[in-house]
Amino acid sequence: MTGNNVVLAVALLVWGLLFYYLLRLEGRIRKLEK
Amino acid sequence: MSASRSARAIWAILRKECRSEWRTRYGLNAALLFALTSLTAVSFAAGRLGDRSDLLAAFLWIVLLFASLASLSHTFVREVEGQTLPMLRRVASPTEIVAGKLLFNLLFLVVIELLTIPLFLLLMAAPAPQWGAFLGVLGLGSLALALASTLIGALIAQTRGRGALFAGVSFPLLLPVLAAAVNGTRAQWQNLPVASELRLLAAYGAALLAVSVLLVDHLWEE
Amino acid sequence: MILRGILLLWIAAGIILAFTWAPLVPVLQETTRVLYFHIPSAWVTVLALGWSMVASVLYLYRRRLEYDDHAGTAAELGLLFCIGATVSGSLWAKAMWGSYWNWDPRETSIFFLLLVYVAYLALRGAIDEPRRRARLAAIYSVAAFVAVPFLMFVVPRLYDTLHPDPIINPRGKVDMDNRIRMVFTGMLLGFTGLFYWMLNLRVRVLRIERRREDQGRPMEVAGA
Amino acid sequence: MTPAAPQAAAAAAMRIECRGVGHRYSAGRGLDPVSFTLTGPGLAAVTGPNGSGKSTLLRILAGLLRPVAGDSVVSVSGREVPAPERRHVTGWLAPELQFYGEFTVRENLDFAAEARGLAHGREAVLNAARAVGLSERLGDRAAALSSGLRQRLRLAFAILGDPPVLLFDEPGSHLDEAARERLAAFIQERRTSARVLVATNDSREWSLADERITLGTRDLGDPS
Repeated sequence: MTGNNVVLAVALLVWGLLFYYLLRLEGRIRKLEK
Repeated sequence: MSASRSARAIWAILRKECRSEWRTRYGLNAALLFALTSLTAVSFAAGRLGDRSDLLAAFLWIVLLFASLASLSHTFVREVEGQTLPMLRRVASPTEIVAGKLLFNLLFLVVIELLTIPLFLLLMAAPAPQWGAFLGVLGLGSLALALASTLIGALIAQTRGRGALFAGVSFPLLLPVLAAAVNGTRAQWQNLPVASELRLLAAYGAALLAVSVLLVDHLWEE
Repeated sequence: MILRGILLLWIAAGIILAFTWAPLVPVLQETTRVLYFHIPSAWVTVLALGWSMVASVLYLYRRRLEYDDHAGTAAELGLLFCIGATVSGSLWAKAMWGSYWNWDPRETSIFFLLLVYVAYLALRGAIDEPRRRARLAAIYSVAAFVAVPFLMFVVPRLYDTLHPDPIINPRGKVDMDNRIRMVFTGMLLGFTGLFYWMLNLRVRVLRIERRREDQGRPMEVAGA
Repeated sequence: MTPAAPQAAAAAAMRIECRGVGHRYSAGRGLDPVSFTLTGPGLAAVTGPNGSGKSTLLRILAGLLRPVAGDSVVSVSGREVPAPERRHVTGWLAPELQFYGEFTVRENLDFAAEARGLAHGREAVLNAARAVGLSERLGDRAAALSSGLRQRLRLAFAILGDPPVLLFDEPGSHLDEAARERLAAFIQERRTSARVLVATNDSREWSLADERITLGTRDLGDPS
């Protein structure tokens, strides 16, 4: 089962990073829109 | 804008295209060169494929595809490079222009086929085709090929690099024609019915024609 | 902001459940996991293509560059998800059938969509003038719209008859019990939400770029 | 479809109107919104600094370009002619007008007459050639023409079939003195029965205009 957990962890990490990147991108866009 | 006037305009454009092609001979040479080189390469590589009708069908249509990809966009590229498009747009409507050029591309394709197919059957030692089914698939396939190439040719003629993109951009639209035509040509050599392929080619051709009629007016608006 | 928070938790939960809670499809064993990512990205690929085509028709009709932004962005995102679907599909095929590619109808139709995306984006890339690019890309998009049904449903079947493969094809109808179905639908929704969020961000960027470009030449342009 | 009604009555019902017609190319060039109305036959001059959109305006009136803003109306013998149909009632001359180099002057003009479905096409071609002094050059290849002769070919093409509206974009360019006088005489004669619009910065050409439309400046108005 450990194999699965590794893939699970990686998947969550990737999703977290992507989410964070998009959030920051949106922040910068909001600033530019003013 | 009476229909008879449109027919005359389309006829005038077709004759103009043929005369331009006859005078410059650019397209015909390119297409024949491509057809013959790919034919030789294929027959050299694959040798005599007497019984392998699926390979025969695939190679036949690849040779035709190459020949048309080399030249079917030229009828529009020539207008853009010669900057004669404004003049053409002043004498004919977009529908008439595309119709005239479609008929020219079709005629052009038939001329290439008349020259390369006998040679292909000979070089590849292909079994005698069932002429009815064979010509049916060839005809409808060529029609769909000409329809897609003409519409995409009009688009890419207006891009940077003109014809360079023609093969890649037109391929997704040519794929259904290729698949159905290859399948039909194979089936007729295996004495199988080609009705479903013919229906498919006809349906796809009709769909392309319908969409072209809707879209041609937007081709040139500047 | 709440919506984004929900999206974050929603997909995170989906991932966790996919790996821990949802049972395996008997025949597929561990490979079921990849379906939770492969099929949603395939779904978004099709959704994005439809969105791009609808936006293209709207551009031809209303001539507002806003619609072209949607058409172009949806295609760019669609390509991303399409690559994801193709790669995850072929990894899954490797695990199941031992080969990365064997023209299974579902694989080929997603791959043909990839061809459409690449061709569409190549055409966009080769035209500089925004209005001309929007117009020509829209025309291509509508023409491709006619080819897509043939590419998705007809051509793959032809490939089957052309190359009838001996490999058994177990993935006929996946019989999902409700737990799998729940996580699966959840992921589908999550991916769709992610697609629209990324689409929204990119479209807003394009709008800002155009506004800055026009700042130099203020001109009330009806509808642009 | 040149108006069948007697020349005077048809001419009287002629009108060209622009309501906030504007266009913006991405490179910044374009036409700032302009509004004006011209009725009946006459000679109007369109002037303005380079890049003020003279050519763009004429292309919009000729039905070749769909403007981003505003709309234009061209009506002949009381009937409004939509943009796609304008080619039948307008003669358009512009520097970018090119012809098929591999064809002779006659072949180019014959093709134009035939494609437009002009009644007595051959005759119309001969009249147009005579009017611009190209009668002896009918057998020459278009590619071999000097810039002056090419300009005459453009002129012959524009006046083919006697359209009721003439849109001339810098008609005098490349012409020698004799050809220029022939052009001026032609315009003087046609202005009484046709609506002529000449875009030019050559004072000789706009000085005898009834109306003058100045582009590129905010204040528009008829010459007082």
